Amino acid sequence: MYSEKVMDHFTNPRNVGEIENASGVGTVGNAKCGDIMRIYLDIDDKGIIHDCKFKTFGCGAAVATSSMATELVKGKNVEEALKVTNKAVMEALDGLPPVKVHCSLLAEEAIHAALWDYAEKNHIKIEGLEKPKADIGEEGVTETY
Amino acid sequence: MYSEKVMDHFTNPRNVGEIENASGVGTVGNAKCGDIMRIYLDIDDKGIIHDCKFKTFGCGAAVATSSMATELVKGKNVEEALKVTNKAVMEALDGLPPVKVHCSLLAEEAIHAALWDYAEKNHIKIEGLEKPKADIGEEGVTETY
Amino acid sequence: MDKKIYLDNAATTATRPEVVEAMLPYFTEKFGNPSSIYEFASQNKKAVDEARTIIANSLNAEISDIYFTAGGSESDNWALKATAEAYASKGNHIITSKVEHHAILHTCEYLEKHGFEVSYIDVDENGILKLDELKKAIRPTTILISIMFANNEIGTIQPIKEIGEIARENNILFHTDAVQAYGQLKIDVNELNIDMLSASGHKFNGPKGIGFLYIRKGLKIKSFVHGGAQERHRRAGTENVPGIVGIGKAAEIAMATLEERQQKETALRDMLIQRVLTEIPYTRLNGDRTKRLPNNANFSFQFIEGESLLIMLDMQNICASSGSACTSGSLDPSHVLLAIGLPHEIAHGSLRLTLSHDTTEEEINYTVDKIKDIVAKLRSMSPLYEDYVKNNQR
Amino acid sequence: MDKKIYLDNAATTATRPEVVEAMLPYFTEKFGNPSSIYEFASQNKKAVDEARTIIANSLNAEISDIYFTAGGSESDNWALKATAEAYASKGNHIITSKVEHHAILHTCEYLEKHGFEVSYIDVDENGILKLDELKKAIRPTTILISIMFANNEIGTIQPIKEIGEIARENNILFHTDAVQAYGQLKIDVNELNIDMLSASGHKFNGPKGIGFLYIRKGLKIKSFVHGGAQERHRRAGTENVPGIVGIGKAAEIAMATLEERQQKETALRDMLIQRVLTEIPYTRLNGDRTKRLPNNANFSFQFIEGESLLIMLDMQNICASSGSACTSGSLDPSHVLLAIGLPHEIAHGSLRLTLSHDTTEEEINYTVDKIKDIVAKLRSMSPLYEDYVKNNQR
Ligand SMILES: Cc1ncc(COP(=O)(O)O)c(C=O)c1O
Ligand SMILES: Cc1ncc(COP(=O)(O)O)c(C=O)c1O
Repeated sequence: MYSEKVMDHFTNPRNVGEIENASGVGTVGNAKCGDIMRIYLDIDDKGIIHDCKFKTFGCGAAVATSSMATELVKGKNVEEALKVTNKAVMEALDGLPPVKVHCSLLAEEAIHAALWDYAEKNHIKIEGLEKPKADIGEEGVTETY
Repeated sequence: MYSEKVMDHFTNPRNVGEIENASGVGTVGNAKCGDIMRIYLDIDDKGIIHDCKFKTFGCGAAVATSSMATELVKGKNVEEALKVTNKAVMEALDGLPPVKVHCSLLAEEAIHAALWDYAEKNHIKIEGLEKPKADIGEEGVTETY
Repeated sequence: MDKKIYLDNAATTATRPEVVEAMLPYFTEKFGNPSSIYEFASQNKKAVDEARTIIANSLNAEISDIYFTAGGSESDNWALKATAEAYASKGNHIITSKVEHHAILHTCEYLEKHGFEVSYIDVDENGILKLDELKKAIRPTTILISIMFANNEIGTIQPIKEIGEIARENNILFHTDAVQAYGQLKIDVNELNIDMLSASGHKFNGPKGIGFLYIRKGLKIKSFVHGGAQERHRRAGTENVPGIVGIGKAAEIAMATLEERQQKETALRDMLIQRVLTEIPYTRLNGDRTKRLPNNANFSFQFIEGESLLIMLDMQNICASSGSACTSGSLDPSHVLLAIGLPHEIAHGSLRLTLSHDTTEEEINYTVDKIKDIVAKLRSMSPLYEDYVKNNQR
Repeated sequence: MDKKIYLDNAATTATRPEVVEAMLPYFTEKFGNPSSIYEFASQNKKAVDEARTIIANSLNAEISDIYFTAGGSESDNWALKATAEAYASKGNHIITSKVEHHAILHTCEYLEKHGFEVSYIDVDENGILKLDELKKAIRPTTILISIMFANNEIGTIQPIKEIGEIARENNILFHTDAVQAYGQLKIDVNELNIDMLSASGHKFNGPKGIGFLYIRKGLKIKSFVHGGAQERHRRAGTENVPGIVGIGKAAEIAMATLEERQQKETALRDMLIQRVLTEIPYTRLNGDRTKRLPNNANFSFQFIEGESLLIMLDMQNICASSGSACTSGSLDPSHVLLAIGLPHEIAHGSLRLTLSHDTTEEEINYTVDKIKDIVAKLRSMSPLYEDYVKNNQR
């Protein structure tokens, strides 16, 4: 059901873990849907994403998209990271089954949430970044995924 | 589906044929139902059924019951022949499938019709014999079998 | 002849050894439930998809428009009942023919008890649908035309293309019961404007208990069997994987051998028809002489009754039928033979012989010889024959 | 382990080699249509009757009360829809439970769209039907109670005898979906007051695509599949002879080995439950501890999600399930786990292991070892676990 790339990122996920005192942390999804993603960003003064880690509660696709998303944003600056869309994640994983597309949306959302947290902490505004739609608390909102 | 006795009487039917100038002939059933039986009786002055022949258009059970019925009445007198019921025919054949019970009724009826014909020709009345319910002409009447 | 001569292939066929072989691994080894997530089961999902692809290709249909069922009867029930339900708001009128299989006729009767109206169109003396009557029967409320592709008793092939055109012109759905035709005739659902098509595995050397319904994309037809999400949510129940693999293999072989079988069987059938009609008097062929299934011959022998004929043939090791297998044992003569205008006593004396790719010339000749003997014997016992002879002597 | 460990016997089972062997002659040799008149086919009729007899005896039922179908889903659909239709004049109310299989639930939803009212009775935290609620739900218009014999996900066995008594006292028909129970538990339809019972061959080492419905004599239930006169006019379609012979053989073996299998599987199951509950923290057993199918274990592992667990088990050659196979791939957690009161995130982290007579202690131990590793790995990746640990450190 999953591509080889998905299986690789699921069984050997890159960047699993936490970052202490992260520049930004974003958690999206909710337990009702069975997917929760948390992304930690370590962003240096130049706005470069130095390090990126994740923790995910969810299916194989949720883990794989988290893993791929962290790989894709690592080393990028904030503006570039913002352009890592769910499509980019899916393509990098050689596709996802239709019922799992929402996982890639969740990954995009998780990055945005972490960037939003970073922006808030640093009292800056990131062009084109909107307040993330959902996190654990906001039950029901992500259910349209 | 049929007992060995039925198969025997179907494949080697006894008394097939016609009797020229028979004492009595009875034809019952109709083509719509798929069964027509004709029985010829040769009855001597003492009222003994000297010979008996049949012709039947119908299924295996129809042929077998005709054959058995002729065997059963042969040698009997008219009163005894009247007592050859469909049950007697069925028992002598070791039974019939439920959907074929009407064939044995038809055989009983055919004997009665032949006896009636004999009675009419000789202007006598046979105790207990009623006018047979049906023959080829009376379409529809035998359909309740 | 010591060997059995099986001439009842319209009732059911022998499953081909290659088909059984293809099925076997799916019983004991690759037995997983295709809906399961693990690798072990996903190979079964693939096998199911492969069978679906073979069948779709054989009909020039979309792969996702093939739905597996338990056989022809379920397919027919599904097509009719689900269409009735889905399109009830459009209308309550269904058109079918007088010569359909009971799976269609009894389902129509069921629908009639539930507020639907059904027109049963007549056929001509060869069993061909009267197209002008069909056209006349169409109402604004007509939601479905269901006409069989070829008849199971007399083998007549219907003018499906014309019926499909009439249906399309009038914007009415068209279902065809192709249980007898699939595997014997080339069918293109697009060319013929067919919206739904029923078929059954055991009629073309596949296994029993498996069939399919083709449903053209876009139709609102819902489930007939509700439950799990199998068959794109449209037919619940754990997939019969060995059966599906088997029907796929049977379809593959049927398509690969179609023309060769048609030629061979048509030649033997014509020889059979020729001999019977010339050598046995008071005999008629039922069904159209040319627009008929390559493997079907159906005769009426005057003055005799079909069951006795069948039993006597059976005693010569010849398997034949007097109509559809399901109704043998019943007292009514075939509704198909009555519909083509046969009187009851002639309808009762009918015999259906249906060939397979395995049938030989020797078997046919032996069979004709036996039929001759048996018909003569039964006629000598028949009061109808006696009357006929006497009347003609006068 | 090199060999595959199959612990998903509630999804489907391997067909027993003896069953396949019994079926084989009926594909290529004894392939006749049982409705045919000739000797060659009558042996198939006999084979069908033998299978029917075996199954009737296994349930202490009348032989003529067993009707073959294409599987559990068809049996469930038939029982519910035909009862609804036949008894509509008596009432329009049906009672079932919240934990039924989708073949029941979706059929009930269908009936609700067609004028029927359905009460879905709650279960307690172990999945056992609340009998007092059942009693309260009964109305003068109640025509049917349909409660599954044992649950396919959590293995809980329902108080069928009590339900049967309630049904009888109130003069209401009682159907039970015994698809998971038949072949695992002794069932006596008379003792238990069961009026209709569904079963499916592939759940007890028989073939797929064949099942049966028991219908007590005297019920007015009509056909679900209309057409030919098969199955005493109640289920049309050429009999799936190999399938019927197969389900008969499987039933015969299941009954002969019932107690031995119960003992063996219960012992292994209890070992499995024991090890998992003691060795893996934050884990619960779903379903009743004792009133459960001998082969069923169902766990929830807090903080992790079921699909990842399944895939990782698959990579260790272990076949397991997170609920009913039909719903995997769906985003909703199991309706059964929600019905026993699990919160969503815990319901998502569930695992069903279902044993067979072939399951070994070694396989169970290996599986538990792997589950331990995988659960630990997934928890180390889980934000929920992270939060839990942090909250407890404070
Ligand atoms: C309890 C229950 N009922 C019904 C069914 C449906 O059976 P089948 O898939 O054989 O149609 C199943 C299995 O899928 C089941 O577990
Ligand atoms: C024309 C036709 N339709 C439907 C059927 C029913 O098919 P099945 O018996 O496989 O359900 C048959 C055969 O019996 C048939 O000949």
